[in-house]
Amino acid sequence: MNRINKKLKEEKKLLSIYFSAGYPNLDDTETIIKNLEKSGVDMIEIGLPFSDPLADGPTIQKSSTTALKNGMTSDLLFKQLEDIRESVSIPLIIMGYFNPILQYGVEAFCKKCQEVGIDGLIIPDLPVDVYSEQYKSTFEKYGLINIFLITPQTSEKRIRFIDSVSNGFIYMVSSASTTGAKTGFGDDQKLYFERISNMDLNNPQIVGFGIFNNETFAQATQYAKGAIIGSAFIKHLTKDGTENLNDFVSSILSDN
Amino acid sequence: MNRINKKLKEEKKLLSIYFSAGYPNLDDTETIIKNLEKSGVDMIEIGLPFSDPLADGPTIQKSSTTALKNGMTSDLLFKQLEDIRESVSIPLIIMGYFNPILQYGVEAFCKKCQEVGIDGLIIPDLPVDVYSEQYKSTFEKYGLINIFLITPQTSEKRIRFIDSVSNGFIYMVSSASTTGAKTGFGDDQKLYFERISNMDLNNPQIVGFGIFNNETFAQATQYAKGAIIGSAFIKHLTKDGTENLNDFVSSILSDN
Amino acid sequence: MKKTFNINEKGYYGEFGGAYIPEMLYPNVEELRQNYLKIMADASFQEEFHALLKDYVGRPSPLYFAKRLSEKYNTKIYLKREDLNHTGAHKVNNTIGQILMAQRLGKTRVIAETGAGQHGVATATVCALMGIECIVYMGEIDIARQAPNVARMKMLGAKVVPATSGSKTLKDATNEAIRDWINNPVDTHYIIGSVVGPHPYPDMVARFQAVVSEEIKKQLLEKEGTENPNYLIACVGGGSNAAGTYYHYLDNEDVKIIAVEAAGKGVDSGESAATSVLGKEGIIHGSKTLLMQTKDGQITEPYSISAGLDYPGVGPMHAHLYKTKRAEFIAITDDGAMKAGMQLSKLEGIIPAIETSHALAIFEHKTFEPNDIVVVNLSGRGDKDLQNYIEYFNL
Amino acid sequence: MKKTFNINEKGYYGEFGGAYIPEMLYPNVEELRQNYLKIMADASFQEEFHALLKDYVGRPSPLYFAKRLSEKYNTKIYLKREDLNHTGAHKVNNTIGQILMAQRLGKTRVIAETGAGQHGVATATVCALMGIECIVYMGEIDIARQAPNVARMKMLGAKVVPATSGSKTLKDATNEAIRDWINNPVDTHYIIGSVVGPHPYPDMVARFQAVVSEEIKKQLLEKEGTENPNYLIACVGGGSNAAGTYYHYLDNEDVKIIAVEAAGKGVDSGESAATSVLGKEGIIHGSKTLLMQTKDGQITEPYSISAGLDYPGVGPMHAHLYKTKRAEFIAITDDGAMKAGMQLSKLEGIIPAIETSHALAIFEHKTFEPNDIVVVNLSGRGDKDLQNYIEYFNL
Ligand SMILES: Cc1ncc(COP(=O)(O)O)c(C=O)c1O
Ligand SMILES: Cc1ncc(COP(=O)(O)O)c(C=O)c1O
Repeated sequence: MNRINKKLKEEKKLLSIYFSAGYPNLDDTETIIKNLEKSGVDMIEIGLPFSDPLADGPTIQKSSTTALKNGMTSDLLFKQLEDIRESVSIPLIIMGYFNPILQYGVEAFCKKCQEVGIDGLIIPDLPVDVYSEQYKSTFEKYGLINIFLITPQTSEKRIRFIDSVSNGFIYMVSSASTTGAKTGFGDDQKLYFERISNMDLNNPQIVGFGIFNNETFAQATQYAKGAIIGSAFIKHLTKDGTENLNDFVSSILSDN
Repeated sequence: MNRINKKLKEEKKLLSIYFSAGYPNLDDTETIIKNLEKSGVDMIEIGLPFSDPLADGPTIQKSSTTALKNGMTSDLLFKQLEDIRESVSIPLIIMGYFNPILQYGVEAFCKKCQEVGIDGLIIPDLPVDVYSEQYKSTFEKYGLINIFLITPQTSEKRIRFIDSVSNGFIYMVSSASTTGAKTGFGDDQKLYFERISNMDLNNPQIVGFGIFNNETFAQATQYAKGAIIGSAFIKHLTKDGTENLNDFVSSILSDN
Repeated sequence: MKKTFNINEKGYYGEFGGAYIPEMLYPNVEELRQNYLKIMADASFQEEFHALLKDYVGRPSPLYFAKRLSEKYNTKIYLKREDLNHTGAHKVNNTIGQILMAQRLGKTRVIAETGAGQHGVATATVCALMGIECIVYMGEIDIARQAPNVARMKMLGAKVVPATSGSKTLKDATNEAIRDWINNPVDTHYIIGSVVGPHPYPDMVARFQAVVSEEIKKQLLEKEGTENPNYLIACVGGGSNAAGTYYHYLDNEDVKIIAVEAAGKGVDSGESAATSVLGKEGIIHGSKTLLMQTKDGQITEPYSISAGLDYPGVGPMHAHLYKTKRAEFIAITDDGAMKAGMQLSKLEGIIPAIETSHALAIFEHKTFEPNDIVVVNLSGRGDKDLQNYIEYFNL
Repeated sequence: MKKTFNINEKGYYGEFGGAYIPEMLYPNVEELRQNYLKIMADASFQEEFHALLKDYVGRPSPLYFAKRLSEKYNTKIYLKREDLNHTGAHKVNNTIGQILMAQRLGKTRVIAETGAGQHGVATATVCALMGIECIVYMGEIDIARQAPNVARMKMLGAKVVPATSGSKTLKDATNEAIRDWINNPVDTHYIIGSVVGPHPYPDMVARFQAVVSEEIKKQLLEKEGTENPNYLIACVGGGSNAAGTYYHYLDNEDVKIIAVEAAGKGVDSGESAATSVLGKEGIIHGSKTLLMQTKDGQITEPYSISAGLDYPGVGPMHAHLYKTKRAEFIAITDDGAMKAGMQLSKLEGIIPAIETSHALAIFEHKTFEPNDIVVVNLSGRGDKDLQNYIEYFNL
């Protein structure tokens, strides 16, 4: 059983952390992953940096740009992850835009993911219909779970379709916005969380976008299985570096 | 008999000088006229300055502008000329554009001219047909001779018409150009001078435009009755002031 | 004979017009006078003229119903879109006509004066089109405040010569152009940019611009079922866009005519270009007309924020329309014009030339009936004036 | 089924096109996809669209026979005068269409990206016309090099937001616009300025621009007795003016098609925007197409002297035309373009946009037969580029 599915079965709210590979320094990838696991994080999204990350906000965009300047590439990332499974056991997901993956070759990319022990992919600009028509079998061949997004604007019909194609979790975008754009959740979000929760989907939901402290984490996970933190964590890295990740993680999980 | 006609009967080539009234200083008018007569000049064109002297070149234009800045007006000019006939006997002609005369009132202007002893007018932008239809009788009433221009482009027919309307001399523009624009006469001019001379007109011709030294004066008066100097004299005034006019005049007349 | 506000056979509109020119200009002006009607009447001339207006200039220019502006002022406002002409103003109607005229007169060199630069650009344009040498005189101050148009003229291969005398604006550029013409009496045609100058210029330019009212008649018939608007409105610098707008309606007194002049900082501020109110009869640039002058007959230096209206005279047609009260004359200040220009931009998505903005300001000064059809000549686009707008509004 | 180079029902031109968008954009893009053909087919839409094209934009734009240019190159050159459109380029054909689309979709806020500023101005213009809020994203570098257009957008009431990431040009402005749309998924319509972006944008924009080839057919029939030229030539940034020029001829292979791209300082100089030659298949701004990228799939920062061609991708229609060899692709350097622009100015009195100058440079690179009918889309006027021309030629 894929590590993601196993993790989702645990009786707890899951904390997932996103970071851009190659940021702040080219070789931080392994350190960050290890320290995050040590700090009690449940799942990690490793961002494969892209020149034109149009679904991301300024924080992640900037970290992507720096990572690229530092020299990050798909090849290098796989190299950095070569031995990661010797020390890390939580689910690892690569989150990246479709073009770099397309250039690598979708099958070659999936194969590499399997080799280094990646469990799933999030590709925001690979639409679910193209995926299911063209790439689903390849992903499955290499044991990869592809994760789709839904937003407050996604229709019920479409959510059900996405649910039917998914076999891990659904990435539930908290509000229609690029990452890092909003501060705190309002009534709209809570109604939305509740609405989705009431849909009784096959796949659990993990909330992303707009989670930056223990309060928003708690709100997000009241209805959902877990939550993903991206921008807030990047900001922490920028400010405090790769070492004291424990502080950040426990500040999120405190009171939980 | 009008002083102009009398002068034209003299057995000599006539030197006529143009200057802008009120230049270089507002009150130079009388001094310049007197000194010119003393230096042996035969006739004087007193320029009534105009803001937009479009038939003049840069030198005369500038002297006009200065004169206006100094405060020259039609009224003031007549005032400065009030007693001129007490000391000066050569023909005096006012040369000015039509608009200031129109504003003064054509009849009032002519009357004033007669009162102070002006003998004729040159109004470059008063066309001969408008003159003969509307103003001829007024000019004649006040004993004023109106002087018309011809140029190398003027047709024979039109020259004959102008000749028929004239009763003093014809102002023969040496070349199609604004004043002060050319240096020296070429074959074209000489052919033109000769052509006009051979027309046997009723009115003698005086050449203007482009005369600035004894050589050009001599060339111009080979076929014509006299010549008018404007820009060259203004330049002299600008450089040497109103006193030593004798030097300038005799430099023109030397060798003659 | 039917009463007419148009020119008579002697070259006068009532008492205004004529050709008060130095003899040096006589052969040129006379050659033109004797030939212009004959040449214009020629079928091949008309054909070439109209083909260029259509395929090169982009005529007919639309008659656009300005919905939001009409709503705001509760009347029916149509804009005659001369701003869409090639080079961006009505000026090119005239330069196309005159370059064809120059060719038929065998001229090989063209000169022009320009204020806002629109006429200079329009002249440089047709000279490039025909491969004819082009010299444009432009006041030093105008060169500074209309930089984009100076650049365009250079791109088009014209030589731009600064006029440094007097107020260093349009009047002085005109003086310089006339001087050039005097100095080049044989090979050169002078393309005057408005309905000013000695006869036959005012009439010739008006006839070339008359295509504007010819089109309005057709277009209005199509849109409103009548050829006749209640009002025709145009700004007046020299008066060419106005002359074109009025031309075919001059003798139809059912159609009211409004001419808008530039009041500058106020008609009585001493810094104005409101010629009809402030002017007196006199001679400017070879024409008897109304002009701003001292009581001594010296021509005054006018002022307007718009370089194209910054002229102390007005065409003799307009002097006559003023004198006979056939047209109502209204003066609009810099401020009024700038606001009206900004408003058109915001309401209709059209940035007008500042000259044109004066005409548009009429709606703040006069109330029209809801059913009135009001046609405004949108004489030019505001691209050349962006810097002025930006500075004025601190954008 | 007849062979077609046009889009299929799934939103692809051959293998190019589609909608590779984040889920956040899905509702917006899907709403558009489901409605655009229906809305465009509506008689009242067509009526309003064509009325505005006629009375506001000034269509039809002339098809002008460029006599002196034709003589120089010994062939028959027609220029499709999109430069005479209101706002000065072909871009407005699309924005007029899209603003009507936005209104029918009930949108109250409009965003756009712009490179040269022409699309930004065209968008700001139609938003002013309709009284709709307008935000335009523009690369910081483009803001500096296309200052006149920035000023125009401000005059028109639009907010211009600088894109400061990446190359700070068109690609980054597009990213920012997409981000804005993600953040405003309900009330906002995104007016894309070219035949790029996720389906249905390329098709919708091409259909709005298709009025260009519709008119060429009629005009050529009138002038040459045939609807079909031998060659159609257009510059390609995203590809909208080209798409409009080719549209009704796409499947008529008697008519040869030439697409001109910007070679910048040379195709192999590393400073170029010649997408088809330098590009590989990939995804940019939601569309599968050809784009300039590293072997790692990072999108390259392109370079061209012309802000409107400075885009690393190309519309999927053009990728398909390239791949199938239906069109010949030629890359023109900065220098070649600047010279061709200056030449048109001097020979025909038309100052073209630098984008357009690339298309005009074709005549130095390819010889046509004396009897060939060659139609070039004169996509825009050069007023916005004067400063560049002046500096380049030291005028
Ligand atoms: C756009 C525009 N409108 C009006 C004028 C004023 O000239 P006229 O009164 O001859 O139309 C000018 C002159 O440059 C102009 O550029
Ligand atoms: C005048 C002009 N031509 C061409 C282009 C290139 O765009 P497209 O390829 O979409 O026509 C632009 C873009 O701004 C432009 O302004």
